[in-house]
Amino acid sequence: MATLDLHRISKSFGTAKVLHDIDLAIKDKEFVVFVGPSGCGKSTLLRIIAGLEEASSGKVVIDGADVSDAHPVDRGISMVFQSYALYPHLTVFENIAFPLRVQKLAEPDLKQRVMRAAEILQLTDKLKLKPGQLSGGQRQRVAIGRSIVRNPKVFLFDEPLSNLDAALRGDMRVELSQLHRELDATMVYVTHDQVEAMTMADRIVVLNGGRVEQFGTPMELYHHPATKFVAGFIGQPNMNLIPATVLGTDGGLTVEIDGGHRMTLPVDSSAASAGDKVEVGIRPEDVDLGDGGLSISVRVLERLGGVSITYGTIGNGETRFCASLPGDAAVREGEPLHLSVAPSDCHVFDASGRVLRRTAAPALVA
Amino acid sequence: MATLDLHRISKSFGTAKVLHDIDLAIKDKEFVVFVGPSGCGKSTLLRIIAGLEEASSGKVVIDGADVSDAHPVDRGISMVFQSYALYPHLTVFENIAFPLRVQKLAEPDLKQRVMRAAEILQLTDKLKLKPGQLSGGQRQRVAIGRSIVRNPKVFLFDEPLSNLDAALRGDMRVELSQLHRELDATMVYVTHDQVEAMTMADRIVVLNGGRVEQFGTPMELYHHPATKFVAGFIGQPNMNLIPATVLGTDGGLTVEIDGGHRMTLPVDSSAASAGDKVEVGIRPEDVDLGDGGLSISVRVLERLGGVSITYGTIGNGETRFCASLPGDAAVREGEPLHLSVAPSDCHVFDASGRVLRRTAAPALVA
Amino acid sequence: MIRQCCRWLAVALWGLFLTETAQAASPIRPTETVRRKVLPEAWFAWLLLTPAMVFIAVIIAWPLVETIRLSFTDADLGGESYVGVANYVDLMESRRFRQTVTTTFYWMFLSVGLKLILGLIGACLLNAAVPGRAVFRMLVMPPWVIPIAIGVIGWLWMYNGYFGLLSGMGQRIGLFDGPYAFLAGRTSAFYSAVVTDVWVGTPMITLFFLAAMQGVNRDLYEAAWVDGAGRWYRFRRITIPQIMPVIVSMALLSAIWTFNSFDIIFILTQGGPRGATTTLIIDTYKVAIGNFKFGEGAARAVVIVVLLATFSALYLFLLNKVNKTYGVK
Amino acid sequence: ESHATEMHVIMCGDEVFPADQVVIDEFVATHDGVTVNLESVPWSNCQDKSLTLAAAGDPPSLAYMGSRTLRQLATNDLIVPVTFTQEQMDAFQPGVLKTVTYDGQQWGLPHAFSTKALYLNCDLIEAAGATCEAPATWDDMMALAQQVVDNTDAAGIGVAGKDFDNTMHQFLNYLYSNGGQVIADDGSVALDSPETRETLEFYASLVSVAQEGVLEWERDAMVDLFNDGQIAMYINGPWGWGRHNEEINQMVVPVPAGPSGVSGTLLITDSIVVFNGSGHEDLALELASAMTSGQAQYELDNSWGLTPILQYEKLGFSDLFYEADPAHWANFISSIPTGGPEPLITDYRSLQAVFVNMIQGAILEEDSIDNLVSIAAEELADAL
Amino acid sequence: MMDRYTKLQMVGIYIGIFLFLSFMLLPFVEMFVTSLRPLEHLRTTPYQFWSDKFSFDAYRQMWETVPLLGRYILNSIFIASMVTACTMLLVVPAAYAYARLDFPFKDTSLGLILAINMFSGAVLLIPLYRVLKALGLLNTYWAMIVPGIAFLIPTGIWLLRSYLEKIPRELEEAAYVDGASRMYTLRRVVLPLALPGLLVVGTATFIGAYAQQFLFAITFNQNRELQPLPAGLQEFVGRQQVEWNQMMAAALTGVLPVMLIFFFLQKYLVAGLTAGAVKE
Ligand SMILES: Nc1ncnc2c1ncn2[C@@H]1O[C@H](COP(=O)(O)OP(=O)(O)OP(=O)(O)O)[C@@H](O)[C@H]1O
Ligand SMILES: Nc1ncnc2c1ncn2[C@@H]1O[C@H](COP(=O)(O)OP(=O)(O)OP(=O)(O)O)[C@@H](O)[C@H]1O
Ligand SMILES: [Mg+2]
Ligand SMILES: [Mg+2]
Repeated sequence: MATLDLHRISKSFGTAKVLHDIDLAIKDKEFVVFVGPSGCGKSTLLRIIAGLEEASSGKVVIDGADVSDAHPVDRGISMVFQSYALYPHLTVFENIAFPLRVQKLAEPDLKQRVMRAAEILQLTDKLKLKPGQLSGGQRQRVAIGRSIVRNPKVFLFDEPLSNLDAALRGDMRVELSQLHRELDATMVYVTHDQVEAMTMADRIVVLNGGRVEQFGTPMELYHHPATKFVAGFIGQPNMNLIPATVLGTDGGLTVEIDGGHRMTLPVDSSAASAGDKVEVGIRPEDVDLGDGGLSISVRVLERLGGVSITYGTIGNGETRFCASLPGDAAVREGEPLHLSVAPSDCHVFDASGRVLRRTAAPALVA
Repeated sequence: MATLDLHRISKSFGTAKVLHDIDLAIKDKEFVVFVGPSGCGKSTLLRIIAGLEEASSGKVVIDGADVSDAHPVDRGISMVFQSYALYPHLTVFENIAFPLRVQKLAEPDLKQRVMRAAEILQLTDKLKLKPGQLSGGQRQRVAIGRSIVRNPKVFLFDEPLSNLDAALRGDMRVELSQLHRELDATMVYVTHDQVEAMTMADRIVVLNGGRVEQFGTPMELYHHPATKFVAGFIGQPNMNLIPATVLGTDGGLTVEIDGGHRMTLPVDSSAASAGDKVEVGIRPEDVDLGDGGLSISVRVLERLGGVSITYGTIGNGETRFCASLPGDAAVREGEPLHLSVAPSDCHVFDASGRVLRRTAAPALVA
Repeated sequence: MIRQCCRWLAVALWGLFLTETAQAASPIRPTETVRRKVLPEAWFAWLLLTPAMVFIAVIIAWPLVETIRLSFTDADLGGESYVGVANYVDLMESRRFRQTVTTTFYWMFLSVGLKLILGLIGACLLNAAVPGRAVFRMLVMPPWVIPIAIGVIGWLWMYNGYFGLLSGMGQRIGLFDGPYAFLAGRTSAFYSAVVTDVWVGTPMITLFFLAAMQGVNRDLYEAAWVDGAGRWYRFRRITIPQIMPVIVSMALLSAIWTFNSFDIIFILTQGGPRGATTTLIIDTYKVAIGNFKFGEGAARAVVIVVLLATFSALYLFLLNKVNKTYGVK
Repeated sequence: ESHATEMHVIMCGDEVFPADQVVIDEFVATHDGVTVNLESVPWSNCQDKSLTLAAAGDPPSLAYMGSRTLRQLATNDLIVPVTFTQEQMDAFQPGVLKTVTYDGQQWGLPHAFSTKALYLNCDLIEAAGATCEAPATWDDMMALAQQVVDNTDAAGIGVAGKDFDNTMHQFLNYLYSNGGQVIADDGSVALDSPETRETLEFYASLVSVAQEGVLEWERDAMVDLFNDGQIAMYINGPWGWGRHNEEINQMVVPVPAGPSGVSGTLLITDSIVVFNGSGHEDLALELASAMTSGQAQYELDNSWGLTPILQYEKLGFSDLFYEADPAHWANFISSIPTGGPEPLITDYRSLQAVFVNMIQGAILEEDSIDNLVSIAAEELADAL
Repeated sequence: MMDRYTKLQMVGIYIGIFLFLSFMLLPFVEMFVTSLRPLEHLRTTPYQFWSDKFSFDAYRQMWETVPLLGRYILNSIFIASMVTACTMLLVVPAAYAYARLDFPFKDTSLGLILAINMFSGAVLLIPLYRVLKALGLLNTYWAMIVPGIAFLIPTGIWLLRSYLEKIPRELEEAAYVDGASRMYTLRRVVLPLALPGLLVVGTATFIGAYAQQFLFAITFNQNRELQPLPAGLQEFVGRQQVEWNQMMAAALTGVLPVMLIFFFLQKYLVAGLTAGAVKE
């Protein structure tokens, strides 16, 4: 049972303000991921929650209690560091037992709890080894072991997978998701990897420049990005953004995109007026082969087997455009390519980068 | 103009033999990628080509001339190191000019060639900076600049992108491909990242344990992996490998896979006989929703937006199975899932790991 | 790192005022110095520092202050009375003292220069990938790890004109036509002391340079080699610039140590003949401890500290300037 | 005194002389509650040690050390003066008391006495074609040395030039043999004289017939040169005889006379001083007197082979050790009346520095003899 | 292949190394040869490097000539060890503070400490003498240990600091999150991890302490029994004649144990110096 609330958290380092009035309400047993570009303040926010860093202003509330001034151990949190922060001179057993030793727990009790954690994490046969003798994934599990052994109410993870190679990262992602289900605990997870965010999170916090851009489920972010920033950040390859001019606002939004093609898009056009400059966002995976008015000159083609990614430009040749096509699509580098997109798949962002709400959005799958 | 041939190259460090009789013929202007797991000997092979390391036996032939004993500079090769090996105390200009200074080139000539390289690489306005003041991508370009300024016949790259973050890596991939086209030079590129290999290579050399597993175009490797190793290595998520027993060899290969489903697969069954143990390989992206006899229990579901990846097990619950489904597929974790696959999309590997040639393989797109 | 340390030396000299500028001059990585405060750190830090600080205060700071005070007195065995700057005036007027200062700087520059050059050569040789280098590296250590005084006694014996090895060998190969007493002549005694000081100081410098050379990224050499650069070219264009920070800081530290080097001269020549090898430190010792003229000795000690501080500051200042000119970070 | 007193006695030298040990043992035995902490300290740092202990307020009760330190100790009030009876004074060899007298008072009890003479290696001299006999004058000595240099591989004479006390001593032997003075009877510096100039010039000229690297040598190290047949002559104390190779056909003669004087010698004593502030100065004085009194002193001189410090015959002693070999001892005793003391200077270290500076300057020809002597005289006056 | 040398280069390198090491080792060879010769042979000309009858007599006689020799050797090692131990006790907490903690006057105080390098003991001898006297330490082991410590603290702090800085901060934060106190962290996490660094700094300190025993010994200690080897060797000189062969024998015997230890530690030392030296 643990809810975690942040009330108007701000943080400055010297004169540099890196967090601006962050408000968040994280529910019990939720898996929340903080995501955002490097330097946006993810780690800082997590460290404030942990109590490693003091907020310049604002409150951290866990289970209704204001813990802003409490020692980490009194907050009932535990933390897994990016580097795992395993003690190289201690065995796996001692690493996991460390928090209990600090508490001066009696030996039998301690042993039993370490063994239990080791079982959950399938580390039972590694207990005598030193961290240096473990693989990356095993080390990560030891780090988790050290954090679960104390039965914290909230788990914090700071980019725990960023040191692993791609294959292992995939496996660990799966394991972490399973662990979350087994432990039934509240987890806060920092990453700058959108795949991790999308695959693991119940809800995602997108941070940018110390502010929350959007807080929602992965599918909300994917289908209803609140800002251009979120739209560009979520989804791989990135969403294409094509400058366009508003022609009309009746029955949706009629625009003319760079290159001359006109489309009427089913979005809330109430705030727009003709002549406005907007940007139309199209995900690479939403386009299809076929003459739908988008004509691309292909610069580079990447064939990944199942899909082929083409990179090229649209319109006057200045706007980049990327399309994800079937693996065997008959495309050649240097040749023009004709594509189509369904208007209901398009996103529109106004000049300030805020989205115009899509009125014909796809149903959300939980 | 440069072809590069390796004749029975072997290399031992002390008693450890890390390369076994490597034979390769690389054509002029070809972009060849060496790929393989860590420690398979990629770097060693590249360094032998460069002349940084001496082969224990075998010959390196460039443009028909045996250069096995030649000094690197006399081989007409240049190399970009994983760490870039930029001289931190020299400016970008001096870094690029270094090889020319070694040659004692006259100042005006030198300047002109450096400027030319800088232009190609869009470094003209950075020439006065030190490497420490550059971003990762810019550093990489300086390293390339240093290698192109000498007009080598063959370019060698040792994991030049592995120090960059994912986004930049994508960009640099595209830039390198373009550079290859512009320079029209023979390039040999080492990586352990299969995406890099697939997207950049004209042909790929898959190395494993110091031996060449397969040498072919990306699509050849994807559609016609010669061995289970190649099949597993190329393609993301990895190909599923399901144990199966041969039932019959008429009109293809009839097998019963774990879980009881029977299929007849269009592969060359001449060497197989009933009762053999084989493995059927199915790529995650080749399966579709629908009851085609594959029934999966889903453990974890990752929704990436455009696609959803499900991880689960097939048959008796011991064989893992991964499927890549449409983004909005109605799948839930913990529920069973029914999938189908076209027999022509299946790969079959015999007990030694070698493929049974597919007779109904898809057309190869160059 | 070392350069930073040297900068602190300068900072210490010119006080807090310079601290600001020095910090401004050296961009601090945000994660290192301006670090968050987890605990009330200051008190804990001072708790940890107190033992060392108290120690230094009693054994060094207080004596230093006392030295300065004494330098304005005529303290000797009998007692002391305030004499103002008389001691300093005497020093300024003494031709012999000016001679001593000149000797000291000549001694320092010559000896440090030789140590750096020899150290560099030695480090290169020991860094060469030849069989046996592990043993060779071991064999440079002895002069460094034994008490200085003991090594110097060995040299003292070797310098003996009649019975010493150098004179004997010199005669054998026809260099001298009779016994050559190294420590008897003004010039030869001075250079003999320099040689011994170089002998004592070179191993450590060699090992520091060696360590620095091993820290140079091998890729840089390979890249240069692929581009056709020969050994000498690589040494000049890569090794030297790469280990420059270590060279620079060793030069300063070694200069300070050499300036203050006592045992070698004291045992070899006691500063003679006729003051040829009398450096400031020897002079100070002889006056203060030998002749019990504490006041005059203290004045000399203060001059040493002032000269060294000025030298260090000047060195760092010039270094900074050169670095700026050449844009070295 | 009946309550326990611990006396701290410092004896400079490598070991405690048995003769002294006997006296001390007896002293302890006859004085209830008195113990003696006897320490022998090598000469190299012995005097410094006593001085620093005293200056630091923790003086030894008494110390046996070079008399040249007395004036410094006395002016700083670190030691107590000694009063001799007229009888005692008369018993000393002439000149001995001068070495401990400053400001009209005696500050130490002379305990060891040495005079110097010239040693000849007759083998070498004869090999050079000369007859082995005492050179009467400097010129004779010079000629003899030159002959040795010309006709053998060896040097004519050993000359000390190192920054060391006995370089000064060697020089003073010549100075006193040339009628020179360092301190006049009125206590002023009398170094600046034609005699000194003559002596210095001669000393420097000796270098041409001396061993290589004069500046590297001190007297005791020249014993090795003498033994190795590298020098034909040099000046040393009576103890030199026993330290020379037995194979060498050696001969001792008085220091030759200079043009302006008669053969003389340097009179050096080491004395026992009683420190001020130990709390038992009287007791210390008593012990010191016991150690330097007739019989005990005789034992010491005899056992060590020193120049007799007292005129033992006057004290009624017979069977004197130096009368057993009068030919040898005469060289050391006969010159006593014409000898001069080691000067007493407050800053006794400066004394050595001044002389060495002057001598080395002359040897290295860095300045004119005239200048060197004047400078030395001035510096000496400063250090007085 | 880059490191391959031609025969000529190889010869050149070996000649260079030979010359360099000859310079470094010549005094030791000469000391050894001297120690093997009877005294009379030492004092003969012309000089003979390798002709006399060698014997190890000096190694026997030296114990009689200087009865306290064994003590001097042990004193040397004891003083250096004590200096090292005390220095480490003072340096470890201080270095930790400078490596990790933030406090007012951090840079200034560190600068001041490092400036101590500029004074040698000789400069401060007079007042130091009075301090030691006031503390009642004159003529005790402490008279040689205490000043030694003070002058080695700066280098110690500077070297160790760079080691401690390399211990990932996250390790300490992890311990902190787990509820460990600062001291517990220092004891259980930081120090065990800094062990290699402690070894290097300790060794360097020992070398420093061992190398510089002469001045303090001759100035602050008059007690024969406590003298370290360099001062004790003076006794071979103090005699009427210098027993060169025995002095050399004593010198070599005295430093041998320590030298052997350093041969074994050499590898760590070179690697360890890099840590302090190379990091800009
Ligand atoms: N101790 C500090 N002192 C000064 N600035 C700091 C400090 N720690 C962090 N910052 C700054 O605060 C901002 C946020 O840093 P933070 O580490 O939270 O970023 P992040 O989102 O975790 O980035 P990354 O993905 O690279 O880890 C950055 O601009 C950083 O430079
Ligand atoms: N100098 C060497 N001495 C001994 N073994 C070596 C040396 N260099 C490489 N090896 C061994 O040779 C094998 C191949 O090394 P190589 O560096 O070529 O691998 P790689 O394929 O480049 O791996 P990675 O992807 O990790 O760079 C490895 O097992 C390695 O340990
Ligand atoms: Mg972070
Ligand atoms: Mg590699």
